[in-house]
Amino acid sequence: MSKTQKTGTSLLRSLLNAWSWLFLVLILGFFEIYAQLEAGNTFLFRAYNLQSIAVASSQILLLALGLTLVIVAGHIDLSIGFTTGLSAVVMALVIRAAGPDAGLLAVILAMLVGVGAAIVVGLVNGWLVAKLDVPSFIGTLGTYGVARGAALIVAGGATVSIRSDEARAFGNGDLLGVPIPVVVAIVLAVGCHYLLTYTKFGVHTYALGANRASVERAGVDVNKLLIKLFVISAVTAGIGGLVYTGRFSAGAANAGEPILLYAVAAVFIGGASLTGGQGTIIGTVIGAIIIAVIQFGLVFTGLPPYWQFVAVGLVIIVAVLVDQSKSKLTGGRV
Amino acid sequence: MSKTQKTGTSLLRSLLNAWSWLFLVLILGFFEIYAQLEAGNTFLFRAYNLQSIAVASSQILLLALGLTLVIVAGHIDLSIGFTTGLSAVVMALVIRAAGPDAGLLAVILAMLVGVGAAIVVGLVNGWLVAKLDVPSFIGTLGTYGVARGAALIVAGGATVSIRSDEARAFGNGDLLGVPIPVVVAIVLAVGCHYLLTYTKFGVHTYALGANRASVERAGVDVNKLLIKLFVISAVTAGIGGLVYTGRFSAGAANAGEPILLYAVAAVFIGGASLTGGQGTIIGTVIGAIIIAVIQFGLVFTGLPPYWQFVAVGLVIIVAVLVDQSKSKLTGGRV
Amino acid sequence: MSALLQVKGLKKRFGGNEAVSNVNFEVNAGECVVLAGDNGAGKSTVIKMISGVYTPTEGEVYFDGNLLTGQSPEGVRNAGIETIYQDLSLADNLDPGLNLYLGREKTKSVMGFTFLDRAQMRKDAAEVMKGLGIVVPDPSAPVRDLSGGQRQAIAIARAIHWKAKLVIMDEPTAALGVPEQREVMALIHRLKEQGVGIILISHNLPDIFAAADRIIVLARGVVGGERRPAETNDEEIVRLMMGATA
Amino acid sequence: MSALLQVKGLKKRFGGNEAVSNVNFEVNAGECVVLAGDNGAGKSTVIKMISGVYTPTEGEVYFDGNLLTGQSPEGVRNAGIETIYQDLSLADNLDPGLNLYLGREKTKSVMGFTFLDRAQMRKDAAEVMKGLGIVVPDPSAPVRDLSGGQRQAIAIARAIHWKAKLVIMDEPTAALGVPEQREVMALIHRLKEQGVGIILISHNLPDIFAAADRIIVLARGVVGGERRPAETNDEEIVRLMMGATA
Amino acid sequence: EDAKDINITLVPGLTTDAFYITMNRGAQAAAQALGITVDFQGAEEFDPVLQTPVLDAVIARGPDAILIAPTDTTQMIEPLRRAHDQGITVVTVDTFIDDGKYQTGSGDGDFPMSYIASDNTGGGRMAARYMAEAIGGEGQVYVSNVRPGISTTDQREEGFKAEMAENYPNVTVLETQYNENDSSLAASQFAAVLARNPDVKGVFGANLFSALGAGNGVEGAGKADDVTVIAFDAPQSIVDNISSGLVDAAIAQHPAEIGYFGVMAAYAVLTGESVPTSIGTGFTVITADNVGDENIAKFIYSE
Ligand SMILES: Nc1ncnc2c1ncn2[C@@H]1O[C@H](COP(=O)(O)OP(=O)(O)OP(=O)(O)O)[C@@H](O)[C@H]1O
Ligand SMILES: Nc1ncnc2c1ncn2[C@@H]1O[C@H](COP(=O)(O)OP(=O)(O)OP(=O)(O)O)[C@@H](O)[C@H]1O
Ligand SMILES: O[C@@H]1[C@@H](O)[C@H](O)OC[C@H]1O
Ligand SMILES: [Mg+2]
Ligand SMILES: [Mg+2]
Repeated sequence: MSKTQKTGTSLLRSLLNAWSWLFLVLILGFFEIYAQLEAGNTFLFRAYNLQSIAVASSQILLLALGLTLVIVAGHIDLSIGFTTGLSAVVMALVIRAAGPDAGLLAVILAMLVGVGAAIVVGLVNGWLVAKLDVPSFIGTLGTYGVARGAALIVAGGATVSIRSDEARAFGNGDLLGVPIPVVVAIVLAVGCHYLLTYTKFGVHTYALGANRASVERAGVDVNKLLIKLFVISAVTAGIGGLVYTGRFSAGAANAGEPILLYAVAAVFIGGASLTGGQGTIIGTVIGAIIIAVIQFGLVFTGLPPYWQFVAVGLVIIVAVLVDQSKSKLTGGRV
Repeated sequence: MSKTQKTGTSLLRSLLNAWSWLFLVLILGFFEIYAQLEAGNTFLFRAYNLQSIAVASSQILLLALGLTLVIVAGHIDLSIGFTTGLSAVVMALVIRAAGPDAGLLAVILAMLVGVGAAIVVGLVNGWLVAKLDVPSFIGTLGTYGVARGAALIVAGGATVSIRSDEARAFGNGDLLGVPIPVVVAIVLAVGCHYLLTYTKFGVHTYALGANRASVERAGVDVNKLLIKLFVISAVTAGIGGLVYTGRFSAGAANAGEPILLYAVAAVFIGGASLTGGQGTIIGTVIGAIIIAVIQFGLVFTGLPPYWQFVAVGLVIIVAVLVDQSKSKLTGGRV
Repeated sequence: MSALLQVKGLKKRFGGNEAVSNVNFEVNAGECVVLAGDNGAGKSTVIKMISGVYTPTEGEVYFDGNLLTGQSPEGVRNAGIETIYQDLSLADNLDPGLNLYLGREKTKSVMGFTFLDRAQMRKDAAEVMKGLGIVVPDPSAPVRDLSGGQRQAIAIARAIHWKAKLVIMDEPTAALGVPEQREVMALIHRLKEQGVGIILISHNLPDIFAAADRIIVLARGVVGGERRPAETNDEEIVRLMMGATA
Repeated sequence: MSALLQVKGLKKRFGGNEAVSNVNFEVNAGECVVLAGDNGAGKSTVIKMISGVYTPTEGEVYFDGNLLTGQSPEGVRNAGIETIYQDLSLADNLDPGLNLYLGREKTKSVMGFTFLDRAQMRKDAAEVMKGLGIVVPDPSAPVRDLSGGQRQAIAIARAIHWKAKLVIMDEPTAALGVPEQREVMALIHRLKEQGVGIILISHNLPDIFAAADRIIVLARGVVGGERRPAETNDEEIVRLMMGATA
Repeated sequence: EDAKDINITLVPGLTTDAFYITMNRGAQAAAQALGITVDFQGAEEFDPVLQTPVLDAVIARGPDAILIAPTDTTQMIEPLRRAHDQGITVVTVDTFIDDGKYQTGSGDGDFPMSYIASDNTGGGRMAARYMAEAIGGEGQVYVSNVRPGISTTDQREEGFKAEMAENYPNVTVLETQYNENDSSLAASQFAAVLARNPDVKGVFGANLFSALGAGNGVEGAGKADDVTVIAFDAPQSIVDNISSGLVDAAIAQHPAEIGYFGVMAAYAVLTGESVPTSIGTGFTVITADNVGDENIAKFIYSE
């Protein structure tokens, strides 16, 4: 099980470490060449394409960011898919309750309540794993069911549609040409990177993933640490729900569930491991972008859908192989 | 991360160890009392109910059995959902190719070819993880996509329906009142239990999950071991596909995919851990039965569907808590 | 004046096995008490009950006059007790600097934001380890890549780096080279001079005699005898370890 | 007659750090060669290149006249070399019996089916460990629950239980109690008498002098000197460890 | 514009469903007839989060028209508006956005040119009528559905329940059971419903896997003669189950027609002709009695 492990160090170091960059550049190059030769147009140099890919990766990323921290700590959070849904539905309900003329304030309030609902799920997860010693896989699978049921029950069905220009602007507007969901994801990514790389909290998270005894005996309150981790995971997923409601003018109980697997994949493509103790936010960001690029790119090339499944599978494997071969080269493992 | 760990010892010991039995008995008792008091009928003492639950658990189990071995070894196999689908579709195609009068022999041949297709996926998984050092999460996520695409491409769509009395008997017949899918699952469970508990292969699997260096340095060919593990996982999943095609007279590419999460949950409810080195077949069997019983029982009690999601979540958590509290009592952990 | 540490009637049962039964002893400030005993005698179990890793089945520990039992390892460490565990308890994926400061990391402030000061911690680690005679080739490599002795040196560095009132050392020199072993012995003397209490676990008879103010011998979970080094000799200690009655 | 083991020009680089540079030595049947050296000198790295755990950056190892380099740990073990690793390399979740027999488990046949003979392996383990002076309270408990010394005894038991031609011991007594250390020293003598070659790594000078036919001192990855015990003394060995030129 | 340069992309609700695969066949037939190309690109599940990025990429390819089965009435408005804004003709098939009334000058989702479908609510109603007749107008029935949140299957359930409530007061519709597209779970759910309500008379399987599972559950209970199973959609496996008596009837949509008319409508728009804003394609009820009929058999979906 001993693999070259990645722990957060400086931004530069992380960047250099992540050869996945190289892979990303390679596939981008491939699609660009394809576009030029086959279709006589461009893949990369169109704001629309870049924006679409960026928005798609940001939706994956919002689930993957907090999850990265949890996975680095040696745990997993399966509940985030439906936490996203719960927060999306709650936000939509509050906006609806505020009536059709609800202004910006109501939307902000709705967002706070939405994230609040997510935080509750995170607290429960943390409490189960920290205090009751429930393995995180099972504990968060349990809250997955509970959050799903809760979202459907409060929504009184699957979706709650809203009409709010403010919410819509939040999901579809842009800031200097950068779509707001992307701005949100960037801000959160920077925050999570800061947490994981530059704070005590981050070091403790890495140590927890490597050897629980090491942090516990060093005098860290591991229970508190675990609860924080699951709350962060729930918060980024919950913010994903807010973005969802804004983008689609509807809160859906299923909002995050279909992308859960992509989020987990992004974290692992980014260098994390099942056993914990490794993984970086930069890696996860690249992982999410790789996934979004290939999904977009394969449709763009017009590959038939079933072949796309095959191609996505292959690209995921190759992405990791590229990363592996680099560890081999640098002698990280012998 | 140090939890009380379970490793295969004798059957009796495993049985005693698994307090999940107790929980299973408790929920069965609950549903029976409910049936008697509320509905004035019986839950447990109707062959049909038991058969239905048994068949549902066996379908989960067929994916969970091989997966247990992989998880004990500290890995994961996400591809099994679509391996099930691939094998189901391939079996259906061979039967269809054999024509409407295809007899038992053709069906047996079809099953062999179906499992053969699954074995190919298992070999690829093993090769990726063992030889190319691809983390199993990513490697099997990749083959998940490939197997899915392959199943859809060979099926030329989502499902391949067949008309074969022999295949149908395999999926729906019974042996002395025991449904054949259940017989198949029992035979495979006994086989996997034997492998994991009574053979060198099983010991090496546990050791691999605890500390790769321990088996490697003890002179075990870990690559071969890994390949075997992934092939076994693919084979039990593939047999799940055969059962599916038999039961529904159709091979569906997504036959196993919705069950994957339940299969993984069964393994973890049964006492396995993300970090490897623990878990038992008995535990997994109980885990699968618990899941099937609550799915059946909640419908039986007439709980509204959204509340069922909540209840399933809660029961999964409690199942593990019961198991935890027992480890606490016996002082396994301090 | 009451003792710095008082251990009263400690007992620990693991399943059916009573690893430690009714252990009592005291440690005074500036004193080095050696816990000696054969493998499996219960030494590590005793010190883990002091440091908060295990909850005793029975008995209490008092430190500075206050009840310590029931505290988490965090509480014990904050009370002023540092421990070098036999298994080192390092975070294998972190570098020596972060391991040294684990739980008490150094930070610096940049534009109002607080950042870990990795460089400083690394430098400090290199320095403390140099004091023990150890040079680590790449101070930014995770400690997983270090040699057995280098790893042990980090665990030692971590315990002595803080102004503790009591330092517990579970076989601290087991993996150390000859010069490093000497450094640790010298270190123990320096700590004693500063009034720090020490509990040392060791299987090395010369070291035991060199460091101890008192030797407490555990045999199969019970205190087989307590001796001052001047009053005893190798043979008697070994006999006590083997369970001869005091 | 050529040597049992020939180590030729071994070199190992980890990233930018050359942990071992051009190490050469031989071990004859019935001979105990001690690898001495300060922490981080490269001792463990050398023996891992022999046992197949690391592939050397340069150099070869010959055993019984055949090239050993390139073999997996499996191949090396099958060739007749047993190794006690410094980190013990135990499977923490298995009992002592299974660890003792790991890779070579005992089986019995019941009605045509082959079953692991757990009971027998447990019994054997208890016996071999008793020979080392160690009694384990619950022989069916995973080795995770054992004391440091008990764990080390299992690693030793595993290496000496098989009829090896060469036994490599990386600090085998570091966690052992006094009587157990003596047992291991006696064991080394018995093995030598049986014609087994031994490579011993140790930081304990008395043990080194008691066991060694030849002492090879490594300093910062290179052989600093080679001495017969009779020709040298503690001081010189320590000086060589510190990198004084031979 | 030259016909062979016209490019239309069909974006189904999901790519792995017989219904949409058959729709694509119809679309390809139209493409061949017109000498244009029709691409098929979609997501793996019926879900707006997954459909949106596919749609975005399709837009990037710059087809002349997009034929889409939007996976949500409100949620797909924004993504589709992006296509519209780029001058791409949008036609919805099978499902619609907003209220489904296009080109009226009102509503956010007014911009698609046409909606071609058999209405799912209507199909649900039809299933209810057939069910009610089959069970003699009274008794307990339930809907076996995939999961909440799929608009098509939700609408079928809605139509089914509405029809029963309005016209068959003696039929009780029990709680819906969600099976996640897992036939095995659907079968076990039937068993559980039967254990609770021994008199259950019928199951409406809202899609292929729901119906397959219900049929299997009924077979296991030996209730093939007492319990009516109605399936929505008619892939071969359902038709086989009708022949063997496990399923009593299937409400077949006409996906090939939808695909065919969809392409025709888009082509018409692109070539400057006018099209109706809504084209209804019908349903065919397939039963054991008519399954052998050639005119009926053509409505069996390709798999
Ligand atoms: N977590 C545990 N669970 C069960 N038994 C344990 C556990 N920890 C220790 N033991 C048992 O308790 C006894 C005392 O162990 P302890 O580690 O205290 O010994 P020790 O005196 O430190 O020995 P050593 O010198 O070998 O380190 C041993 O027999 C050991 O097997
Ligand atoms: N896997 C590795 N990756 C990188 N550096 C390593 C690795 N293993 C060892 N080293 C470095 O190589 C050098 C030699 O290590 P080695 O373990 O061989 O020392 P040693 O002589 O056995 O020391 P000790 O007596 O402390 O066990 C050390 O500086 C160590 O940090
Ligand atoms: O008919 C389709 C149904 O079978 C699928 O499950 O969901 C989408 C529908 O349009
Ligand atoms: Mg100890
Ligand atoms: Mg060493």
